[in-house]
Amino acid sequence: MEEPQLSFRVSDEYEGPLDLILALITKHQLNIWDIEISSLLEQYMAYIRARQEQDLEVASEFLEMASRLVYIKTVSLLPKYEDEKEKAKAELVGQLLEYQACKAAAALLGDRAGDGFGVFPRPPEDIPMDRTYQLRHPPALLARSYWEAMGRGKRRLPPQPEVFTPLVAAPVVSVSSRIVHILRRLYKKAAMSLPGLFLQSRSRSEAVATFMAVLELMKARRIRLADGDSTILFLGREKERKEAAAHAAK
Amino acid sequence: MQLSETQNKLFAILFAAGEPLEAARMGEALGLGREEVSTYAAGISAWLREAELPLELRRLEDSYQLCTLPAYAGEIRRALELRRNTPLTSAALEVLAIIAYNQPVTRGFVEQVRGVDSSSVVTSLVEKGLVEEAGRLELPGRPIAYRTTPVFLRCFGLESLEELPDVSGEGEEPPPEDDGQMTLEGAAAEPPAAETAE
Amino acid sequence: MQLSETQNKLFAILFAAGEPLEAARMGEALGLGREEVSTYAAGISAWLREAELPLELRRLEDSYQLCTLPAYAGEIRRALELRRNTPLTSAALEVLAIIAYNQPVTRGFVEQVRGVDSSSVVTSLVEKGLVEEAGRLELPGRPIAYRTTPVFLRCFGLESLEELPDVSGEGEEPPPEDDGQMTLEGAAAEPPAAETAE
Repeated sequence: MEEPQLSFRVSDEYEGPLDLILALITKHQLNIWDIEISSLLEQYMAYIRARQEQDLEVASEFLEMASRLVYIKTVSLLPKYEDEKEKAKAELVGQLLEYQACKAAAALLGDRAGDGFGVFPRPPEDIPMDRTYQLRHPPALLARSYWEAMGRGKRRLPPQPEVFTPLVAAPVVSVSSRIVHILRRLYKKAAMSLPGLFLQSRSRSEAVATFMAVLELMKARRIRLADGDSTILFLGREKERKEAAAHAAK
Repeated sequence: MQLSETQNKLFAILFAAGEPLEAARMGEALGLGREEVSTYAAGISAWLREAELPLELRRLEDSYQLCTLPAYAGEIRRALELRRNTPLTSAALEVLAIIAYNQPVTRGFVEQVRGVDSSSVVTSLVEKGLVEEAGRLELPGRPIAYRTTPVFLRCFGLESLEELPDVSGEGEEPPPEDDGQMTLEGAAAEPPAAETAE
Repeated sequence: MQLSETQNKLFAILFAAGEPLEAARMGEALGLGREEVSTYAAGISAWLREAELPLELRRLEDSYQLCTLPAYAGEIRRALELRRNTPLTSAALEVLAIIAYNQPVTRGFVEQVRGVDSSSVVTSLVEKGLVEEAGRLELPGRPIAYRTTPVFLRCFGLESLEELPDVSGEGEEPPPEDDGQMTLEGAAAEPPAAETAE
């Protein structure tokens, strides 16, 4: 692997609309937990207009966010839509907090980057050797990989798009991180309590992601539910399962 | 003090490989168990320090790699005419942070968190070898997931993902009744994905 | 006996370079004359012999290169050739399948189908002997085309490309009998190591 060649990009002022909003919140000392939408919208639009006046390009993401802010402001003017307004605002706050955490993590990583980039490995020695691939695979694997590549791999249950909306709307905890979390615990102990999983959830989005993760694992036949759906049973690691099947066949 | 014959063999293999090499693979080649490899590796590390060679043996998850000491970066860059150590852009650091703390993770997830298209940043991180593909996820469209690489660990001075800096204390205090939780907190509290791999 | 600081700098530069490096270039980086470089190099050579490290400093005309001693070639080859026994990653399988079903095909085509940069994967398939160059296409830029090899046929137990499993059923469900290898496990639970970029 080559040593990363790092290049410097003259970046725009802000990484994106979320970055801009965070900057406005800091600058005008707004409360991130209870954003005053009309004041934020005003500041936001002032920035966009200033850029347009300077004939600078305004990326579509910024305009999309502008329309979102306008929407939140509109529903907040209509008393009938109180729920709608709270939901839209909570979504925005969630996203802002998450992006803030992302920036904090990026800064921590950036602090660590100093020394590591001055460490040099050695390029591999040029030794003549046989790298020919030696393993054998069934031809069906090729067909399956072809479908995978086309992004049309098999799924056993077609997912309902609605199922994903909570995640798309407020992405906070990734489903895959919950899958890994559950699998890790099951590697240690082959059974666990389903309600117990949710008791530990620290937020609604984590609970949603955990639920999705359980569904995904059931779909993949890695786990099943027992005891009136209250216990998760581990069906074994993929490798072990295959080996057991091969053994049974003999 | 000199290296034993087995340590010399290990050293020669690591030197020739250049890239991170899994302990298991070296053990297999030399007829050693995993424990033995790690004992010999520790011996090589200690010896390098004592002999004051400009090298160190780095552990990167289950692999080892010989690298120069950071103190020699200047001379090496000058002699090999490498470009000055330019920092990663803030966009690149953000994307790396999201991938590192949540892996395996799709480009879509990265873009949701950042609120902007991030495909070119992801591509350039892949080109730099800091990030790599990690299969596809069972989500609509079967998107490709990404994870960090041993190069990432080396560049950020980490031995494993468990050493990622803790970000749970960052950010503002939530009000008591709030249920808003940040992803990165959740992910940092529990060690992230890659080592499920065994 | 230990190396002097200047010798350590030379050693670090030679280590990071890998390939033979001209004495003049090292001298320039360290502010040394040619004679001095050769004296320091001789010192490093003597030290390596005395310390009984598995390395030697070779001189090739006006250049120097750090290399492993020939006596260790056997162990090194054994350890590095073990990589052949690492299963293909899901990314490698996808690229291989795209090439197999569409050959001769350019890297650009593969990337268009997958939507991600796949150059390192193609390179590693060529290294493993599963795929080879098949001339250049009469297209703008005259891109290199790739095709599968006899090693590929042997690997998948095929007598000829005509025996490739049928994938023509557009819009239909992909082949049945899924052992789950490419699903969740492929992504999260058992990523087959960091080999993609070899």
